[in-house]
Amino acid sequence: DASDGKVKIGILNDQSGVYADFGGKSSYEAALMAVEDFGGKVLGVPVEVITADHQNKADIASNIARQWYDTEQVDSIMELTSSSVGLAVQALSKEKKKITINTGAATTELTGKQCSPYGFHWAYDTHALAVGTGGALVKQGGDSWFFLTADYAFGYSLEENTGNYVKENGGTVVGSVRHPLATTDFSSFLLQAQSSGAKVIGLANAGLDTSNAIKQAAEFGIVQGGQRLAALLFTLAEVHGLGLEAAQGLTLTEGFYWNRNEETAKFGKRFMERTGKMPNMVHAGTYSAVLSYLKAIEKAGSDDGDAVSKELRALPVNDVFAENGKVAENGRMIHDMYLLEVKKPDESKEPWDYFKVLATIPGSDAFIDPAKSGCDLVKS
Amino acid sequence: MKPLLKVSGLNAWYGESHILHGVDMTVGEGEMVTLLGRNGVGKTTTLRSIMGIVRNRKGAIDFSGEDLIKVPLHRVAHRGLGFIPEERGIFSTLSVYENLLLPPAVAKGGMTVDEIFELFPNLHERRNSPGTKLSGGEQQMLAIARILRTGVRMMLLDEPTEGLAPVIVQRIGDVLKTLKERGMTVLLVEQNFRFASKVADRFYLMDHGRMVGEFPVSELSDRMGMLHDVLGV
Amino acid sequence: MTMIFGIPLQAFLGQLLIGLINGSFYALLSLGLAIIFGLLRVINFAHGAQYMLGAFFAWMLLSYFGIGYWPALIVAPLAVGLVGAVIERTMLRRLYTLDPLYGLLFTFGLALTIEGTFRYLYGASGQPYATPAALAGGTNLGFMFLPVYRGWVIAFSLVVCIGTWLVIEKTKLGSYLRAATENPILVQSFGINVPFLLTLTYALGAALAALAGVLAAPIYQVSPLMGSNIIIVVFAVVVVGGMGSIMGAIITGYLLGVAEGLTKVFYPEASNIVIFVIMAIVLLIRPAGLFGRDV
Amino acid sequence: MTLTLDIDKPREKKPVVAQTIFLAAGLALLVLAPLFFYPVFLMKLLCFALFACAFNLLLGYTGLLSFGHAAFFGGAAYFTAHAVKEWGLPPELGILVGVAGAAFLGAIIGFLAIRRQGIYFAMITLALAQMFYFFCLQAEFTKGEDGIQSVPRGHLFGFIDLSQSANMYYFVLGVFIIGVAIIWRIIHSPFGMILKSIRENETRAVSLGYSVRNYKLAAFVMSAALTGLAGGVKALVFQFATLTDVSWQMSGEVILMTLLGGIGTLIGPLFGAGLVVTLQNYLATSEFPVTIITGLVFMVCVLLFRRGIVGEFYNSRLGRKLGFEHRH
Amino acid sequence: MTAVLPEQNGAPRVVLSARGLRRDFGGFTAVNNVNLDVHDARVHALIGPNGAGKTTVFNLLTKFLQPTDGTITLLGEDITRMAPDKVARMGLVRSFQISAVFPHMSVLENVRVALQRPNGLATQFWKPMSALDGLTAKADHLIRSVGLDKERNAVAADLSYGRKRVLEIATTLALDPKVLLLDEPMAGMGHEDVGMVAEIIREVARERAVLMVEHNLSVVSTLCHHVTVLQRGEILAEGDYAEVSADPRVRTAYMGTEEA
Ligand SMILES: Nc1ncnc2c1ncn2[C@@H]1O[C@H](COP(=O)(O)OP(=O)(O)OP(=O)(O)O)[C@@H](O)[C@H]1O
Ligand SMILES: Nc1ncnc2c1ncn2[C@@H]1O[C@H](COP(=O)(O)OP(=O)(O)OP(=O)(O)O)[C@@H](O)[C@H]1O
Ligand SMILES: [Mg+2]
Ligand SMILES: [Mg+2]
Repeated sequence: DASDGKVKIGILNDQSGVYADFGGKSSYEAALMAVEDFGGKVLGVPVEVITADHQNKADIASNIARQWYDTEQVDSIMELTSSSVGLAVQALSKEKKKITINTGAATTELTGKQCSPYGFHWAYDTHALAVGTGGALVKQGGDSWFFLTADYAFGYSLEENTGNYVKENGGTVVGSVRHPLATTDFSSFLLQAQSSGAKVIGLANAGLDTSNAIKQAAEFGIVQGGQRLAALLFTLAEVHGLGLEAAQGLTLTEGFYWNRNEETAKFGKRFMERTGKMPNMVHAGTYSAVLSYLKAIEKAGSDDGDAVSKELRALPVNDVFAENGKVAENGRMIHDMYLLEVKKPDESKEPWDYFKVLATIPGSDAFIDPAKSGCDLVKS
Repeated sequence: MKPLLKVSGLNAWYGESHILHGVDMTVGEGEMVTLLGRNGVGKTTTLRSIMGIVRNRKGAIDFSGEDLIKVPLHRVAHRGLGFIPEERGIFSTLSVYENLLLPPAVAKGGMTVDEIFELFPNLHERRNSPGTKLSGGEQQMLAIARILRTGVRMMLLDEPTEGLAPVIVQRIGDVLKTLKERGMTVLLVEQNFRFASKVADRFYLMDHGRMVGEFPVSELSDRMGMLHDVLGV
Repeated sequence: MTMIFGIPLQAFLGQLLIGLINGSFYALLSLGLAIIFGLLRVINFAHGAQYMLGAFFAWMLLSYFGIGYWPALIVAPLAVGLVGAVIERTMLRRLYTLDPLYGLLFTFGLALTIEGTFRYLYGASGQPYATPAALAGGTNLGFMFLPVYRGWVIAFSLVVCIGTWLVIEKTKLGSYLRAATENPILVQSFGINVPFLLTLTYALGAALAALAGVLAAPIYQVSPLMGSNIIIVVFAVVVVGGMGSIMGAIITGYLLGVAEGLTKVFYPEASNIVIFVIMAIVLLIRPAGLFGRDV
Repeated sequence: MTLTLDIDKPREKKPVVAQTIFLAAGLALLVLAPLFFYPVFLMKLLCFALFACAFNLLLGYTGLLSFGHAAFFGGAAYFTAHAVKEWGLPPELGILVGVAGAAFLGAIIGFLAIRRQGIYFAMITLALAQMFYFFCLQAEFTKGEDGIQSVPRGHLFGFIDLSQSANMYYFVLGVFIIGVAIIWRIIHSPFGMILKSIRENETRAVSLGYSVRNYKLAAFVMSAALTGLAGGVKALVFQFATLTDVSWQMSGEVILMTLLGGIGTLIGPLFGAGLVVTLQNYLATSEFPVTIITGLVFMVCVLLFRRGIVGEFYNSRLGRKLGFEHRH
Repeated sequence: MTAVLPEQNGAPRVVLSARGLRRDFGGFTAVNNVNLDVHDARVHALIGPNGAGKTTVFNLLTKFLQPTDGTITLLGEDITRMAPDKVARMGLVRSFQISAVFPHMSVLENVRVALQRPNGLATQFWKPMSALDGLTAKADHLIRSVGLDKERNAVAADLSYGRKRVLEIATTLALDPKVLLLDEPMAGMGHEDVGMVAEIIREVARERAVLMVEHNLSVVSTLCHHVTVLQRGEILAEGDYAEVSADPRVRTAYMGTEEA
């Protein structure tokens, strides 16, 4: 049974920095919704959710996590946006035998070389994004690519993964250009992409960089010129910030879209009422993670880290976020991803009605085969 | 003679140090008065307090019927008072010419730029160089010249001859005499006793933040003893 | 086809032009910085935040009051200038007599506060701002497709830069301002209302930053982070140019914009550090900066 | 626990007793602190305090405002983490690698930056440190935005197990005390006196025959090396090194700590660091956005408490009675 | 009246000499073709109207400015390309026309800082402050000799202008220079200080070379053995005071009609 008369979940993420829209305070709200939907109690004890802003600093995140575990009886920590924070807190939690479920960070390292028996990766990762956008788009005819790549590891791995899928599916990569992080002016790069004649311009970057690139692509008439833009890490929240005028025609991959079916729409509207915005895959993923965690506790009959992580791996995930999702040995939750296209302004029927679903990418394609992930928890 | 400036009971402080202890003095319209005193007795402070640069002051400073204590610094010049500081205050980012034209004219009757250049040919020659690239002496000329343009009624001059070549000192002496003929009132602080004795109508002697003596130029020879005691002349 | 350094002449010209656009922002921003620094001896770390404010005000005018680009081009800088004036009057002014580093630290805090507030209110991912209808679209120059709006940015920023330079270097107001930076008390004793002048200056500098912000709004995502991203680069521009000269700040702004633009073609990985590298080289060869006066 | 900074203003009698009592009490507090506070929190505090003290060596005593000290702090963290994790060096050697690396970086950045003075100096250090940030972002060994993770703490001198929180704490405390002692010695040395005179009037110092550039560079490198000491230790405390520590925001933070505690006071930065670290921790779970509060604290501090906490204390009636003084 | 050369065995030695010294600022030539020999045990005056280039010559000799042309030799060594601090370490020390002190240090500290280098106590960052105690006695001696004892513990910024000048001379002397360059040392000083400083200079010059700029002609006439008159950057006249002051060109260019 529950160790200390309650089950406590911490939502630790960036609430004031660059990722504040990506997950932020709304992820906390998503977690609360999950607890309510579960009934507020598990094993007869109340479930409590607390939250903190790690300000994008691994040391602050690590400090808070430690204090939560040691003095606040927190049982698990979720969300954990940004790779350095995700890896640091997962490593710490491994030492403390506590569960982390990451819904915010992109790195495949979490379930790769640095995997942990207590660490789970829920919503997406760089691999899934690459497969989604790279693989599926080629099938739709986008068979020659030019990459605009952020000049650091994250960008490279997106470019490399995506490029591989493009080639695997019979496409070609005609070129790429690396731009520094936090570039404001993309026109030089866009001109190069334009003159390359590639059918798809892949944006292997994130956040404001992607937004600015898309905005300026519209200015230079790139989409009108017949080229297609594909953003490799971009979600509903950022599309909202950019506006449909600039974002129309953009292709991207997410693990969730609120207007995909009735159930997701219902969830979206509830979420909207509480936060003023529609959920993206991080929010919905956090909801799903909390829900699954509580189910696992109930099944295990205890909130002990070992027992719960065993149950988490055993239980299928079936909720508004994932259908028939399952957790692999390395901690990766495997579920379907969606290739989405941003609607034209006149196609959008209601607020936040932004995407058309172009394709569904089955989880088994989207995520790395656990046996090849490099995680030593997987017996090969 | 009608007094133009009448200072009474002036006290002044720098931070906590009390520098002036009740200075009393009057300067008549068109008069040239020299303030003598050793280093550090408060001569500069007296001028700065009259001008309002030292704000921490008490007493009365009557300038042609108005108490300057209440006048904000940037209005004082418009009352007809010009100040030439000891350290000259030439601006390095302005050319000599711009320096010269900087102070706004506050009244009619100032010298024209041509007259000024005639008086100080060096300035004319160097008029386009940055102000502080002038030699020390040239800077002093510029500082005086600058005020001459504005048409003030009274100048407060702090050690104008310091660091000047004897010819220039003479020339400045001549300028002061010319100005006096035009009706300018001058309060002069001077270490160069010889120079002061040639231009001044009257002397004040200062010690430890107070006036300790006052006499007209005619009594100069009788007062040498006292001057010797106070100044070491 | 004629080639230059292995790329077609056409593309080369295109990139040159694009560099000039970037340079327009650097020039406007470093101009404002140089004015504030030149006159107040304050390194205005909040300059980036004021640039961001300009863009945000334009966006707010549009989305809350329906006021479009053209009025915003005047209203937003005025509003930011006013904010600047209030800040100068109530706070910055107390720091003039102190070591200049306090001015830097104060404006650093100011920048954090402004940026933090907007991030808190509007999130980090930014707001859209559409190109004004009159300037939408583009023309084909033969060697590149030039969005009309970008052409406008170059032209307008040039006019503003040169106009500002004329005011400061060639007018009486300018010489008051320059003198007041060196010895405010003395200038005041000449009968000039220096405190007012300083307020005006800071307001002017802030307004220039805001103007750059409004110009940027249709090109870049209007985001709370846009200021801090650019400010460090602008600092480097200012070091390269030497702060002594207003014209120097302007010319260096354009030059470095072009240098950065060309690096994006030849060696894109280095395009964010090229300005810093140039700065280091200039420091080695001419420590006072390209247009700086000898210390 | 307070030492006056003022290098040898001729004092007739010093109330040495009071100061010794302060010092002893302070040390005792630090030794006993883990009983009352969270050890990792304390370790973090000590690392930042040492960082701020090292920074203050430059700002407070040489008058050079560096806006790029994060490069040395974060750089050393990377170097130490890499040396310990990839090369398998013991912690003490790993830290030395960090210190050496930071000193080397300091020599390069310092060499360029000391060519200008005042705020130019600040801007140049900022720009160069930003360059280093981009380097770290792209370099292979830093692992990009993941950071170097799971750095082993290892055994100090081969036999003290640093994975024990108590051992680690006293190790960090030891490093902190040594670091501060070194700084104290530098400030109160003939060399420190020359630094002070350079700050006061550079031209005069040249005309007295002092090669100002060499002195400034030496001070810069010393400050960078001590900063590296703090950064290296921090990497071991948290067992990772990430981009945060090389970002310009970190350079801003250390300035805030120093300012808050008291520029030019030896132990002021300790209090400043304590306050900033506590604030960040507290704000993490509060409604207030951290950046706004940090910014406001900065502004208020510059406007109202320029002397900082310790500086204000020294300057208060009580402080002066106890024989402290602060001339800055 | 002209000072009499001290008795010497043989001719006095030239310690500092400049040949063909020239300096342009933009298009303006501030110093042109100046030849100068400064001798041991002599006081050499450099006079001339304002803007003649005296301070510039000082800046050139001490290497605070690079000459456009010409050579400078100090104690037989060519220093034309040397850094200013190095020149100072060789024993050529100057004072400044606008006084230069360390404002927030006490008078004692000001003097002691100057004493540190010649006594080899400048780079020791590992030694305690008490290492400097040995210099205090020397410093006090210097302070007394210039009559600053009352202000010994005062902060330099609080001194009056004239007192700062005196302090500057004390720090200059502390370096025990071989050649002393004084730029208007008496400017802004009261009468008794003028006398005292003159006495100090006379004393110093018994064993060292002194080159000074001074407008106070009575000081020049009583103190200096040799006078060089500069005008518009060039040497107008040279000789002892009597010769120079009799030169009609000097009288019109500099001295005017006034008697010294
Ligand atoms: N800014 C200041 N702060 C504190 N004390 C000052 C300041 N300026 C001057 N003093 C002190 O005030 C006293 C009077 O100074 P003041 O400059 O008025 O003297 P002075 O008579 O003009 O001397 P001098 O002939 O040397 O110029 C001196 O003791 C001086 O040390
Ligand atoms: N850095 C500089 N740039 C341009 N011109 C300069 C510079 N320094 C000096 N000058 C000019 O060179 C000339 C000589 O100046 P200098 O200061 O040597 O004169 P000086 O003989 O010392 O005069 P004074 O007796 O007035 O101090 C002056 O006309 C001055 O304007
Ligand atoms: Mg005076
Ligand atoms: Mg001179």
